[in-house]
Amino acid sequence: MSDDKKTLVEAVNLALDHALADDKDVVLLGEDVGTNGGVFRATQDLKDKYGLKRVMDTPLAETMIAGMTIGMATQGLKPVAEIQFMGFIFACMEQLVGHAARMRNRTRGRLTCPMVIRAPFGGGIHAPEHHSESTEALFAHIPGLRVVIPSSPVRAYGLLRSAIDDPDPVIFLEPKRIYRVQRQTLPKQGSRLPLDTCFTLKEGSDLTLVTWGACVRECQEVTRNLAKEGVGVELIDVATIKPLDMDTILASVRKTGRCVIVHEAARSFGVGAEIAARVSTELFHELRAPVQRVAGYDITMPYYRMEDHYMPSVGQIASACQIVCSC
Amino acid sequence: MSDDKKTLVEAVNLALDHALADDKDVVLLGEDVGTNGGVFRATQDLKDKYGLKRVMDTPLAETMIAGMTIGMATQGLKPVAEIQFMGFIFACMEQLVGHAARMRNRTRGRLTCPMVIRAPFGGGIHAPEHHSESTEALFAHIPGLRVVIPSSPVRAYGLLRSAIDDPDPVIFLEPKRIYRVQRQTLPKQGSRLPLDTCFTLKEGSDLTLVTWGACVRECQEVTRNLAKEGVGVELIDVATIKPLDMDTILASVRKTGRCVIVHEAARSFGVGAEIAARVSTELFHELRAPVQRVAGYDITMPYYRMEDHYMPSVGQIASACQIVCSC
Amino acid sequence: MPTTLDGGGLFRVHSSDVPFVRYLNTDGQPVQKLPPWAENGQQLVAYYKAMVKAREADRKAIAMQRTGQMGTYPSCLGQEAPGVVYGSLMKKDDVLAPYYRDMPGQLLRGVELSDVYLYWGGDERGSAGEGYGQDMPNCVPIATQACHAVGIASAFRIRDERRVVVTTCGDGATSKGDFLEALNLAGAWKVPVVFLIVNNQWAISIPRSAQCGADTLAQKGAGAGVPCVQVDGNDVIALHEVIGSAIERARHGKGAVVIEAITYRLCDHTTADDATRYRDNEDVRKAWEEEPVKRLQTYLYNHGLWSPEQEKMLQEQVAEEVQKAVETYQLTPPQSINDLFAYQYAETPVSLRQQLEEMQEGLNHE
Amino acid sequence: MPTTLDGGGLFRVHSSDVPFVRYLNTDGQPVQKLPPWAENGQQLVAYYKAMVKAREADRKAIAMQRTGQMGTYPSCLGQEAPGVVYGSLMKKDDVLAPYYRDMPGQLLRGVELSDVYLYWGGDERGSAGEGYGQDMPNCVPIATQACHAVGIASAFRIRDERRVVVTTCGDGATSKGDFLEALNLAGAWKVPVVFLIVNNQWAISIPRSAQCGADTLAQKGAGAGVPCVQVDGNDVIALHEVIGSAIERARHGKGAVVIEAITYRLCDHTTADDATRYRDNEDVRKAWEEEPVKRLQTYLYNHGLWSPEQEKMLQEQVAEEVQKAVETYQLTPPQSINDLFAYQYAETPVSLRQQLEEMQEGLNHE
Ligand SMILES: Cc1ncc(C[n+]2csc(CCOP(=O)(O)OP(=O)(O)O)c2C)c(N)n1
Ligand SMILES: Cc1ncc(C[n+]2csc(CCOP(=O)(O)OP(=O)(O)O)c2C)c(N)n1
Ligand SMILES: [Mg+2]
Ligand SMILES: [Mg+2]
Repeated sequence: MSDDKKTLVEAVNLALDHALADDKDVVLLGEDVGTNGGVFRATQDLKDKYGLKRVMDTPLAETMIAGMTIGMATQGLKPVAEIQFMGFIFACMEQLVGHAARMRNRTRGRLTCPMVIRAPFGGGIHAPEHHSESTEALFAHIPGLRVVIPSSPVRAYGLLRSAIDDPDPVIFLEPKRIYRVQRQTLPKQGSRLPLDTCFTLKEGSDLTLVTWGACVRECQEVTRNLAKEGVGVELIDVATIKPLDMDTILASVRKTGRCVIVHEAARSFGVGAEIAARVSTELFHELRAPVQRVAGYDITMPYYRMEDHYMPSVGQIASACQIVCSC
Repeated sequence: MSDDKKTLVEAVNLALDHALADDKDVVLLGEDVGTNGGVFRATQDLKDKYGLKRVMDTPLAETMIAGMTIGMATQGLKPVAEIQFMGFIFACMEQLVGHAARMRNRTRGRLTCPMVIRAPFGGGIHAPEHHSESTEALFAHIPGLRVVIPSSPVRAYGLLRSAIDDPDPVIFLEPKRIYRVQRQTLPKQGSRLPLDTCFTLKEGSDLTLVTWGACVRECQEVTRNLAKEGVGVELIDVATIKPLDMDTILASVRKTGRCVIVHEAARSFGVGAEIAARVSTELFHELRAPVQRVAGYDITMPYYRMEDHYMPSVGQIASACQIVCSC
Repeated sequence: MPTTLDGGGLFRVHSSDVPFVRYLNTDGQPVQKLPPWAENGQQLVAYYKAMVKAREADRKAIAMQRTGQMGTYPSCLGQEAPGVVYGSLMKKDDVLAPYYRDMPGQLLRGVELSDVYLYWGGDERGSAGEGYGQDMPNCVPIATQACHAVGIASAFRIRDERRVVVTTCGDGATSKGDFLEALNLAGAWKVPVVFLIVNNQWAISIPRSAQCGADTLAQKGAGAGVPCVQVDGNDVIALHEVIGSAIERARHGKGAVVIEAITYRLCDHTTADDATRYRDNEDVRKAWEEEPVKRLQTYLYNHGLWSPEQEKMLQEQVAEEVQKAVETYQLTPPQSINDLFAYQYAETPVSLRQQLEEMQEGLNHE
Repeated sequence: MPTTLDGGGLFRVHSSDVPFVRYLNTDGQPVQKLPPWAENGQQLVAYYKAMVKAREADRKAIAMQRTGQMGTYPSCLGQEAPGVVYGSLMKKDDVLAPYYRDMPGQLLRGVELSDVYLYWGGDERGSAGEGYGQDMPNCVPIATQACHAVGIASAFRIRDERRVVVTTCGDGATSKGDFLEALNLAGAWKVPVVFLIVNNQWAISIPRSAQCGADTLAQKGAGAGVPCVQVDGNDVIALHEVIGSAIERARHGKGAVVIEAITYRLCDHTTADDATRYRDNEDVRKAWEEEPVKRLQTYLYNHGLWSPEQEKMLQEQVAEEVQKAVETYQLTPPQSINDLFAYQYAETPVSLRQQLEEMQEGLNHE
C-alpha cells in the first residue's frame, strides 16, 4: 500500500476495494452504493471498477436488503451490505436476529452466513432525526452475531477485511463523526486485525479507560491530559463488541484497580452495563473504586441543535476519571 | 370481582375486558385476536362482547400492526396490539423504536402514543423455533418505551390495566410458560398496580434475589428452600423493567449486602447486566459478595428437545445463592 | 418437461390500464376541457401563489443551509404542485401524514414556515407548532408514515368520523414493506386514506427504472385491491381533480385510493447531496421545461388571469413573508436542557430526573 | 369542490385479467385437452404416489404429536399437490426456500422423512441432513424466506449459473412486507425466482377475504412488474404446467413469476389449533370434495392407469416407509450439549467455551 494517508472512510473504501479484488465471492449491495458511491463515499468508484454484478444498487427496502444478503451468503458469496444510516437498520432486525444469527446453528453448519452489514452510526455531525443513533447494544445481545466498531483508519481497514473474511455475520458499525477527522498510513495491503481481541491503545497502571467508536478520540484527549498530571491511563478500544473479549479488559483492571467506561449510546442497558457488571463481579476484590460509566443520557438523541448536550464530553470523562482515582 | 380464581392468561383476558368496558377509546388488534380469541385465548370472547370495531383481526403484517397502532394512538385511542409471539416482534422494531418511543418527544407533547404491545414470551412450552425467545433487553435500552412483565395473575391484571391507562407506549411481555400454572383471586375490579416500582415478594435480610417473569417461580422455590436452611432471601420481582426502579433494588441490597439476578434471556448484554452494574457501582462499599447473574447462556435458544438445558434452573439459582452467601 | 405456455401468454403482467390524468400540457395549454371550478381562475391563482411562496421558502432554506444557519435540508424544487393541491383540498380536521419533502402542503395546512425552518434547523419544537393541528410530523424513516396513516384512518372509522387521511411518499418509498403492508390493510379494511406517491423519478441516486419493474407505481394498488391512477404531478388542475375525487371518495366510505403524481426532483436530494454524480444535466434541463410554476403561470397569463404587475407584487409579498419566517426562526432561542428530558414520558421517571440533574451540573456518570 | 370523476371510472381496480389454469375438475374429469406429457400417465402415477406418501407421513406426525412423541406440528392435509409438483420439476441444484408446511415438496427434493420428523421433534439436526442439499431449512417467521430467495437467485445471476429458486408461502404471508419487498426486487432485477403462493384460504383463523382486498393474490405481482397466474392448487396437471413453465422461464433468464395455487387447509392450523372455533364445518366438508388425492385417483382409475391392487400395494409400501422413518426418528439419541454451543460461530469464542463448561458442570453464573 502506498504511503499516502487515509481517512477512516477512505480506509473502508480501500478495504472494500481490496476485498473485491482478492475474492470474487465478495459483492457489495445497498442503497446508493453504486453510481453514487454511497452517501458518505464509502463505496466510491467501486461499481466502475468491479461492475454492476458485484456492486449493486438496490431498491429502497432494508428488510429485503438484509434478507437478500442472507440468501446470497448461504450460497457462499461474501456479501457486504450497506445500511445508509444505523437509524434505518431496525427494519433488518427480523432478518438479522431471526436468520443471519441462526443459520449456522439451525442447520448445524450446513448453511452459513458469511456476511457483513455496514452502517455509519453515532451523532455529532448535525444530521437530521434518525441519523445519529448508537444502538450497538441491541445487536450485542444476539447470540450468533458479531459486532465490530473501528475507531481509526488502520483499524477500519484491518477489521473490515477480517469481518469480510469471517464465516459468520458481522454488524460493522462505522462512527461517522470520525469518518474524516484523522489520516493514517495504512499497513501492508491485505493486513487483517483480529475480531476477538480488544485494542490496548495505551498502557498505564492507574486507571483503565474502556471505550469504542468515536468516543476513543475524547478518551485519548483525557488520557493525554491525565498523563500530564501524572495519572497513567490504560486506554482500551473494545472494537469487537460481540463476542466480547473480557480477558483483555479484566487483565487491565486487575492491574489498575479502576475502570471508567465511555460510550455514546444511552447509558441504561447499553454495552457499558455488561462490561461494568463483569468487571465488578469478577474483580470484586481487586477493584479499588466503583466502575463508572460515562454515556449518553437515557433520552432520545436530541435533534442537532442540542446534540452536544447529549454527547459524552472530555470534561465529563475527566471528571469520572477523577472520581475513581480519588477512591 | 368474583371469588373464582384466575390464571395469568385469564387475568390478561379480564384486564382487557374491563379496560374495553371502562373506556371506549380502548381497542384491541392483532393476528387472530378476534374470532379465534388469540392463540393463547388471551382475547377470548372479546370480539363478541365489544364488536368488530373494537376487537380487530388484522392481516398478517407486524410492521403494519405496530405502525397502525401508533397511528391510532396519536388520535387518542388506546390501542392494545397483540404480537402473536415475541419472536415475531422484530418486524415492529423500526416503528416502535423510530416512532412509538419518540412521538411525544419529537412533537414536544403535541402527539402522544398511549398504546400497549402485548406479546407472549419466553421458553419452556416445547414450542417451535422463534416461539421461545426473551429479548426484553432490546426494548429496555430504548428511551421513551416502557417494558412491563407480570409474573402472577394478580400482577398481570393490575399491571395491564395500568399499562393501558399509561399515556406512553408500553411493551407488555407475558411469560407464557406460566400462563396457566397458578390461579389467584384477583383484587377488586379495576385495581391498578404501579408501573414504576418493583415488587418485593418476600422480605429477607441475607440476600437479595432479583428476577422477573417466569423465573419468579424458580426463585420462589429457591427462596423457600433457603428459608428452611435459615437463609433469609429478599425476593424482588422487577416487573417494570423500563424505566427501571433501581431504588427498591438498591435499598434491598444495601440491607442484605448480597445480590443474585436471575433471567431467562441470554446473559450477555441482558437486563441483568444493567442491574448488576448499578448495584455493583452504587453499593461498592456495602456489597459483601460479588453480584451473580444466573441467566440463559449466550446461545440461540435451543429447539425444544434441549431447551431445558438452557433454562435457568432451581439448582443453578440455589448454587449462585450459596456462592454469594459463602462470601 | 411441461409444455411451455409462455408464448401463449400464460404469464401476463398487469399494467396498461392505469389511467393517466392531465389537463395542461407542458406549455400551459389545456389538452381537454377544464373542469368547471377551474374556469373562473380564482383557485388557480391561489395555487399559483402558494407554489411561488413555497419556492421562495425553499430557496431561502437552501441559502440558510449554505451559510451555516440550517442543517441538511431536502428541497422540494419542482414538486410544489401536489402539496398546494392536497393542502387546499383537505379539511382542517383531516390528517396529513407527510414525508420530509412536504413543506408546500404543510404551509397550506396552516403550519408556520418558521416551524418548518425550526425543524430543519435541528429543533424538536419545529414539529410542535399549533399550525400542525393533529397532522403527523415530518417522517424521516421512509414509508413508515403509511402505516400511521392507516391507523389514523382506522381510528376515524372506529369513531364514525367523516375525516380523511392523506399520506405522501416518494417513488423510492413504494419499494418498502411499510408502504405495501399499509396499502394492503387499506384495501382489506377500506379505510379513508389517500396514498399520494410523489414520483420525482429519483430516490437519491436510484432512478425510478431501477426501483421497480412495473410500468407504473400506481399499480401497486392492484395487489391490495385499492384503485389507482396516475396524474401529471406538475399540473395543478389534474391534481385537483384526482386528489379531490380521492378525498371525497374516502370521505364517503368508499375506501382508499393510490395516486401516483409524476413530477421531477429538480434539486439535489438534499443539501448534502450532489446529483451531478449520478444524473445527466440534459435530463434535468428537459425536466425544467415541465415544471409546475411556469406552466401554470403561462396558463394564467394566456387567459388574462394574471399580470406582470400582480407578479411583481406577489414576488415582493412572498419575499417579505418568507423573510419574516426566517427572522422568527433565527430569533428562536435554544431550548432549555429540561426540554431534552421533559417529553420522554408523560411523567418524568426518577432515573431521568437524576440524569437531568447530572446534565445541569455538567456531569455524566453514576 | 372537484368534479367527482369516480362514476366515470377514474379509479379502477386491476384484477380481472389474471389467468386461472385448471385441467382436471373436482371429479377428476379433464376440462381441456391434457398436455402431451400427461397422456401416458407415468408422471401422474408418480405424483399420486408422492401425495399418498405425504399424506401418510402427515397422519403419522399428527399421531405422534397426539401421543407426546412430537411437538406442535403443522399438517399439510389437503395441500399436498403443489409440493409434489415443484419437488419433481426442480433440478437437484436448484434451491427451495420453503415455508413450514412444505413436507411433500421436501420429500421429493430428497429430504429424509425422519429429518422432517426430527425438525418438528424439536431437534436442529432435522435441518442438517444431506438430503437438503443447499435448500433452505423450514422458515417459521412468515414470508422472510422470500427475501432469502431473491438473494439466492441474485447469487445465481452473479455467478452466471442457470439455477432457479422456488420459494413458497401461504396466503397470509402475502400481506407481509418481506414478501412484497422481495417480489419488487425480483421484478426490478429479473432474477430467477418462482414465488409460489399456496393459498389454502386461511392464515390460522383469518380467512383469505379478510387478508386482502384484491380479487386474486397472484396480482400482487402487478405492482412489481412480475407476471402472475392463478392455478387450481389441487390439480397436479395444472400445477405441472404452470410451475414447470415458470421454472423454465426463470432458468432462461426471463425473470420471476408469481403463482397463486388455490387449495384448502383441510386440517387445523397446527396441532395446537382448533379450527372449529372459527370456521364452518360445512365449508370444510365442501373443500374435501376438491381435495387433490382423490381427484387424481379418480382420473387414474377412470383412465385405467391405476388399479385397486396397485392401491393396496401402495398403501402397504407407504405405511412401511413411513414407519421406518418414524423408527429412525424415535431412535435418534439426543444431541450432546456441546452441540448447543458448537454452531453459534465457526470458531467458538472463549466466552462460550467457558459457558459450555458451566453447563457441563450444571452451573450457570459468572
Ligand atoms: C428507511 C429508510 N431508509 C433509508 C433512508 C435514507 N433515505 C432518505 S431519502 C431516501 C430516498 C427516498 O426516495 P423517495 O422515496 O423517492 O423520496 P424523495 O426523496 O425522492 O422525495 C433515502 C434512501 C431513510 N430515510 N429511511
Ligand atoms: C412473522 C410471523 N408472524 C406470525 C407468525 C405466527 N403464525 C404462524 S403461521 C401463521 C399464519 C400463516 O398463514 P399463511 O401464510 O396463510 O400460511 P398457512 O399456515 O395457512 O399455510 C401465523 C400468523 C409467524 N410464524 N411469523
Ligand atoms: Mg423520489
Ligand atoms: Mg394459509
